[in-house]
Amino acid sequence: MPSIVIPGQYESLAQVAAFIRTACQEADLDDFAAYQVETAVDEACTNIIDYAYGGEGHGSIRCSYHISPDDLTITLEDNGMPFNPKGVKQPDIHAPLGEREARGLGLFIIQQWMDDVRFEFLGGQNILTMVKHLTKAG
Amino acid sequence: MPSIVIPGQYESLAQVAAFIRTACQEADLDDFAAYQVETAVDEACTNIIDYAYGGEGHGSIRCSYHISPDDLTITLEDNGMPFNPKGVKQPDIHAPLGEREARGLGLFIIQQWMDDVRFEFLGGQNILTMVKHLTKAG
Amino acid sequence: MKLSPNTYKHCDLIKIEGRVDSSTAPQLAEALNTITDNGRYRIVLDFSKVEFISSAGLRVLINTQKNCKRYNRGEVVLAELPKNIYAALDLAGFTMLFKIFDNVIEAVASF
Amino acid sequence: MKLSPNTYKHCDLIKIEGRVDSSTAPQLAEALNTITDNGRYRIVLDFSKVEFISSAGLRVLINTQKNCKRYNRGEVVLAELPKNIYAALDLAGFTMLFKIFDNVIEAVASF
Ligand SMILES: Nc1ncnc2c1ncn2[C@@H]1O[C@H](COP(=O)(O)OP(=O)(O)O)[C@@H](O)[C@H]1O
Ligand SMILES: Nc1ncnc2c1ncn2[C@@H]1O[C@H](COP(=O)(O)OP(=O)(O)O)[C@@H](O)[C@H]1O
Repeated sequence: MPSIVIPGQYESLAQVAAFIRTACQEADLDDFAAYQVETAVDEACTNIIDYAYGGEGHGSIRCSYHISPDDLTITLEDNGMPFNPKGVKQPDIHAPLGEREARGLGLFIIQQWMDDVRFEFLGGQNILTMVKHLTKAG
Repeated sequence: MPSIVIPGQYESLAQVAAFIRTACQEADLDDFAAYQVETAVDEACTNIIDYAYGGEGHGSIRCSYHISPDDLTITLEDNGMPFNPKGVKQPDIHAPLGEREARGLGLFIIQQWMDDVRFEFLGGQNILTMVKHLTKAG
Repeated sequence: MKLSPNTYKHCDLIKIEGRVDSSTAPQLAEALNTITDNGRYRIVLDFSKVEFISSAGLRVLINTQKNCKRYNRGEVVLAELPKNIYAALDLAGFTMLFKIFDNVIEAVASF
Repeated sequence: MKLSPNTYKHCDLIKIEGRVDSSTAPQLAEALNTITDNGRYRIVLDFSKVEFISSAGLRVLINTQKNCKRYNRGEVVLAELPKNIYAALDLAGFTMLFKIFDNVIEAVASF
């Protein structure tokens, strides 16, 4: 299972993105599907840095992927505070500008653009599993 | 000596231009020198149509070229009224806009951009000979 | 990310190149604040060379749009959105909140 | 020659493609007259795709410039001149008579 470990800093996001693009190429995802996965991983890593670790420079993130005939599965692991997404409310993307929240889009994008998203806390680690189906063209 | 004959109409100018570009390529002129020759020939043909023939549709123009080791020579022949460029006055290209003439640039461009320009009237024909030196690069 | 700002008579233009993520979005915010701090609120963002935008970038856009539209003093408009970037903005509902132009010339000329 | 005109808030833009010679210059003159007949005298000419211009084209430019600058009501500006075209304009002394911009955006934004 190919993986990289990055320090919990924003400047590492470009490196994760490059790693994920390789994964998407191996999985033969089309350009837009690959963009969706890249975005979801970027959002998830940003949240780990911001919330699990409470800011930059407090821990690392392991990112790995697995390709099966049907799926590309991305796993992110961190040692920060446990996270349960249940309580998080959805953004109102139809709100007019004045009532529009600037925050709260990250989780929404992850959920919309990945086919399956699972948050677990196991052995003192947050394990985020995100699955993209490999729908064959045609 | 490669040559073409075109009817004295403006819509033939693009065809002469293509013929001249071939000549310039054969003579190995650089892009700008070729542009200068193309322009001079266009101006000269326009003048033949306008003045030697007094308008479109009154005669034809023969255009031919010769390449020597030192020169590309273009010859234009027409059967229109004899032309003597002596009396034509130079345009004032430094005049401010208000005093600037809209006409009178064609002959000037021909004289500036070709290295040698000769108007002759021989055997009832105007023969315009324009020479571009082939300065070797370097 | 690279930013190339230009100030024109009726608007400001920033050409954005590369990735707009949590690492680079603060620079974009700063460039936009420099413009609005000068009392200028009509802004064109040229997205033609943007490769990626995350919610950190979207946040900057929405905050700037709120600031610019206040008192009807201006607005942020977007030009030449690559397909993937458009999809992200559309998912987030931003295509309702920003005028979008096919080319930068039309966007600049709209002010 | 192909002409693509656009009317904007503060100016008109014509993108010219191909050859401007005695055969095609009248079309350019017509397109420019259509604009000035509408009482609009701020005009940007996009030369990026112009392959050739003869004195017939230069004549159209100078006549339009005279018309537009009358009563200080506007002017013709030129954008994205290819090298050869610039040389022709320069030879004719036109670089003193027209503002020249590196890109169309700057030219449009100058009005
Ligand atoms: N990995 C995480 N650990 C802890 N809290 C998280 C995590 N991811 C998201 N959250 C919580 O969910 C909320 C929404 O997250 P998100 O949609 O990414 O938007 P934003 O980060 O802009 O607030 C966050 O404000 C935070 O409270
Ligand atoms: N082939 C020609 N035959 C007769 N007269 C010519 C010819 N070429 C040029 N002329 C004369 O020289 C003048 C200047 O020509 P030119 O510099 O090409 O400018 P324009 O055609 O704009 O007047 C013309 O107005 C015309 O009187």
